[in-house]
Amino acid sequence: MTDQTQMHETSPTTEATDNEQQESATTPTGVSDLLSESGAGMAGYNYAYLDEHTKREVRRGVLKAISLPGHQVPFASREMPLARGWGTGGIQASLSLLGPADTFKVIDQGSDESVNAANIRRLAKTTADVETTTDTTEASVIQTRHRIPEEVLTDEQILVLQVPTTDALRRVDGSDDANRRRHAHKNYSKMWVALYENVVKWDEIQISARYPAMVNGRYLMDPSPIPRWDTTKLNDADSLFLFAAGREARIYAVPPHTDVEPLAFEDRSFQVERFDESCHRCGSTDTYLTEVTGDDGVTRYACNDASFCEKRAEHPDLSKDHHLDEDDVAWGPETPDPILSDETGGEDA
Amino acid sequence: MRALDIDPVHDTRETFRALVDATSRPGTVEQTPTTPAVHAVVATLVDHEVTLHGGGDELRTTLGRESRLDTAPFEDADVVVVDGHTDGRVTVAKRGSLKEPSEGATLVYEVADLSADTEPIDGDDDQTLTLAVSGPGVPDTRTFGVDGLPATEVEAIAEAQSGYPRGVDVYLAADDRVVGLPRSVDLSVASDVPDEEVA
Amino acid sequence: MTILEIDQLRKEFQMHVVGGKRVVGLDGVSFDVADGEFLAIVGESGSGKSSLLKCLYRTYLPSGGAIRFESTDGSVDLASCSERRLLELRDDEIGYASQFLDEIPRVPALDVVARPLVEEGVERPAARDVARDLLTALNLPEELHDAYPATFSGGERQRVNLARAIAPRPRLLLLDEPTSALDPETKAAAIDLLDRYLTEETTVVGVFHNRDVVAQVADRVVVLDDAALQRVVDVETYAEETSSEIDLAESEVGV
Amino acid sequence: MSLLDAENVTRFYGEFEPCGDCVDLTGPTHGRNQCPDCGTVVGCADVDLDVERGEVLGIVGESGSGKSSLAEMLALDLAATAGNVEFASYDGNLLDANYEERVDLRNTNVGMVHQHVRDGLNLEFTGGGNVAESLLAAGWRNFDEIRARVRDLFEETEVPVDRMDDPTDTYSGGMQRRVQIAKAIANDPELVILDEPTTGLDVSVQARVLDMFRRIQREQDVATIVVSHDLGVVRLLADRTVVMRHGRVIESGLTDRVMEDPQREYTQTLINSVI
Repeated sequence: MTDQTQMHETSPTTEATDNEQQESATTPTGVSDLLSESGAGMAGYNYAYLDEHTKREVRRGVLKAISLPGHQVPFASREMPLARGWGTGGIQASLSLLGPADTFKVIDQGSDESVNAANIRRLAKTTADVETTTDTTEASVIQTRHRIPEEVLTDEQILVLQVPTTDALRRVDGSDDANRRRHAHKNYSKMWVALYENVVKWDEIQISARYPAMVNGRYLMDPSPIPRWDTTKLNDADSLFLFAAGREARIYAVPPHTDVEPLAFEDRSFQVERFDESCHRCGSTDTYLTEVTGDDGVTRYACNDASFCEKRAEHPDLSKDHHLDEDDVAWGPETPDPILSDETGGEDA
Repeated sequence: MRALDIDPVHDTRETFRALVDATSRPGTVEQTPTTPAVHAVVATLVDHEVTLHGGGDELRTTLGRESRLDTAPFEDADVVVVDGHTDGRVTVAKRGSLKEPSEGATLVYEVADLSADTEPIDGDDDQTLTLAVSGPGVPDTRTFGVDGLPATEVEAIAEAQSGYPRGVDVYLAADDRVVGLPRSVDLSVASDVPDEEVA
Repeated sequence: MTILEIDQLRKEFQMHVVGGKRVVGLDGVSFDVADGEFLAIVGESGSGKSSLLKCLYRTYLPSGGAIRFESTDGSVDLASCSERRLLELRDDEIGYASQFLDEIPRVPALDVVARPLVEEGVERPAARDVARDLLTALNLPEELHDAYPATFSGGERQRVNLARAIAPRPRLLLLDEPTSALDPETKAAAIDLLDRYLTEETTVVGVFHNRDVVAQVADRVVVLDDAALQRVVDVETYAEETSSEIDLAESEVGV
Repeated sequence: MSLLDAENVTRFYGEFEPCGDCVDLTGPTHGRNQCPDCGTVVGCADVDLDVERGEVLGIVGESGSGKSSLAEMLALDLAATAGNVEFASYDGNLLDANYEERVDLRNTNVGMVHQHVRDGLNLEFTGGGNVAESLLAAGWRNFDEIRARVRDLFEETEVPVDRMDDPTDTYSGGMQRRVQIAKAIANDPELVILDEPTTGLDVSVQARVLDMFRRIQREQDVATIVVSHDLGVVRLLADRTVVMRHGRVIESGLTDRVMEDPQREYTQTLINSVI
């Protein structure tokens, strides 16, 4: 299999989009409707939109989730002024966290500019009076769909991931009841068989997004449809990761400095996506790239993390940990070809 | 919660953020916006959806007035407020099931003092225990000082957390400070103290 | 030296299906078998020959009496010892060939014969060599060696059965009419093989119909009559006693 | 010491609180296994049996005799109502083992071959994947080693190795049974339990499966409990046999003795009705 076809497969954008957009079409009320009704600001709504009772429910779930890394904690998910699938779990988690001192960033598949991201950002800004930003390093809370930013997250930051499917085991068994029993007893052999068969077929594990990982050596976790590229960022990070699913009414978490180990065989190790080319906009070779077809019909590769790509375009040498005091923070995959970035030259960040 | 001088929206949110930090970075000392921290924690977490055991009259009266009080015996309660220590009874608190371990109890201990540096607090080294935690949220090992928590109680907490993922989650509260000891961590007494009950 | 001492052996069957009727199969039978001896058991049909052999192997549970067997680990009563002890003895010391082959279909004849040796720890190729020699000695056509005994004629199956029983050379070998279905030529080959392959190490107790065969292979003869021991005689005496009846006996048995 | 020593193994079924006389009011002497007082069904009661290392024990009986309940309890698939089972690899009463211990024991010490293929195999997985599951559950994490072991087990159980990467639902019934056996013996267990090993198979296939298993059983000297209504199966495999009826053991002994010199009326009827 060539890298190109593999990359097409591994693009997380293909997996959930159809489903989600289909659902949005059937739901009359969107954030824009809500906001236009309310006119300017918070009048008529609770602070951070949710009532305090709802927030307490979400908050209890969040704390239990942090106490049990990787375990899916049930919570009473509420109706939101968003179609389910547009991140109703993520927005409930975010709104339970956010306060006036926060700076909020929303990413939708790497982009801050999608309608969905903008709507969520506006809802938080309007009802919770937060600052918003598109700069990863400035945000205190980041809500995201399908990606973890390329810039290293710090211990001041919380990443809230929107989750469409909470259970990694659903790949191998559709019965949630049977799967909960498996989690209860750390019985993951069925998942391992699926990986075995994957290697039989491809000679390596060919799971694109939602790569199953063991958290703290106890729970098998679905890290949401992030690409394999992002999976290693969960391991021993400085930041807290919260995963929230509105439709499935589950919250789970990876605390900072927690072992997150993608399942793999001793002799068929976990591998991230491989890219032969660099970003056509900023030249990056150490970021997750996706195919972009331009108006001229030509398909090129570009950084998926748009906000970091902009920074890189200006400062090609900007490292992923440029904003930190310490250097060489472990974050994401190893840079595949360090020599290439030397050649690009440019000014120091 | 006005009766407790707690803003029901912003103080509880800030307290929640303190608890998020405390839980995800066990052993760090976090600040609550109001004093005492134990009131802030209970006001943030407790309503009629969960059962409460313990807590002072003032707290219970306030919760009751807002129809947020549903009490339960120690063994069955979701949230337990502990004055000082349980005399080892923490081991009989609810630990949840393997299938739903999150049903394990949350215990909020009101202790005399908490400090990030582990020097004796107020020069009273009879009282100060240095506790060490390791596990998720802790790079390597983290230590902190606590006053007013017997070493035997620490051992009982460790036992109540030993059957991971079943177990209890603990917050230590003093003044406007809180430390989280979720069940995912390994907890131990790091220092020898003169008190003979510690082995 | 005595290897087997049968003392007042009694076997009674209670037939529940016919109203609890009791049938006596053996009634106080006693005799000794010497080490290395070839002992033939003869008698009319229904005289208790097979019952006696099955009691020795414990396929029948004796109702009374004792069967003292001098095992390599000491004396043991086959009538009353534990089933586990008996299974050990069957594994190590006592062999039995029933009249008809009782085997899983779809196992080649050679493997059926080799199996007891393989289970004793003989390498499979060596065990199969022994099996081939034995089957050849019993005139089983070579093309049948790798065929399934289930498809064989009665005589062919009996050869496989006999070869399998003698292959491991057990200390005590119990044979239940091992040559009844063989033609005279093969019968002679079988007798020759018993004589040649088995050594002094093997004591044989065999049920035979054919007096001729008895005269050729046996050292002594136990005569049963109506569930009771009639007499024990050496083979010469037996041959003399019965010589006048031989013609009659031969026509009885047939081939 | 025995590998497995079971005493007084009892299993009740039913919605009602057992009245206390259920065992006394059921069994062969009463000709029933449902308690007339409280409606409790006594699946089996007061069953004693033991198995030594390398030994094959047969359990025969008609349907409803309690043999399957007994097998499931010994295979750690079914909780017992009462009883004590000593097992060499377990400290304490095996029937009291908790879920984790049961999973551990099933992964490493006790192999089970189910009567119904869906209870034993995942038909959507490949045959090799099903066998690999035993190894993966026991902690094997090296792909090439797993592959090699699965291949050996396929050869051992006489399943064509070139089919190991095909979905199990494309296998014949006989192959599926063999894959179950391969899976059951994958971690060299001390005890294998075969539940109706030939049911649902063509006659010619039955014989080959039995012969294959008997060869493996003897070569590896693995203790086996074979449960069957088919006396022929038990006769071919078992050293000793227990006969069950109405939830009780009514006769036990050397297999050939039970078959040729049955003592109890029921056993005589059972034997006579078959042979």
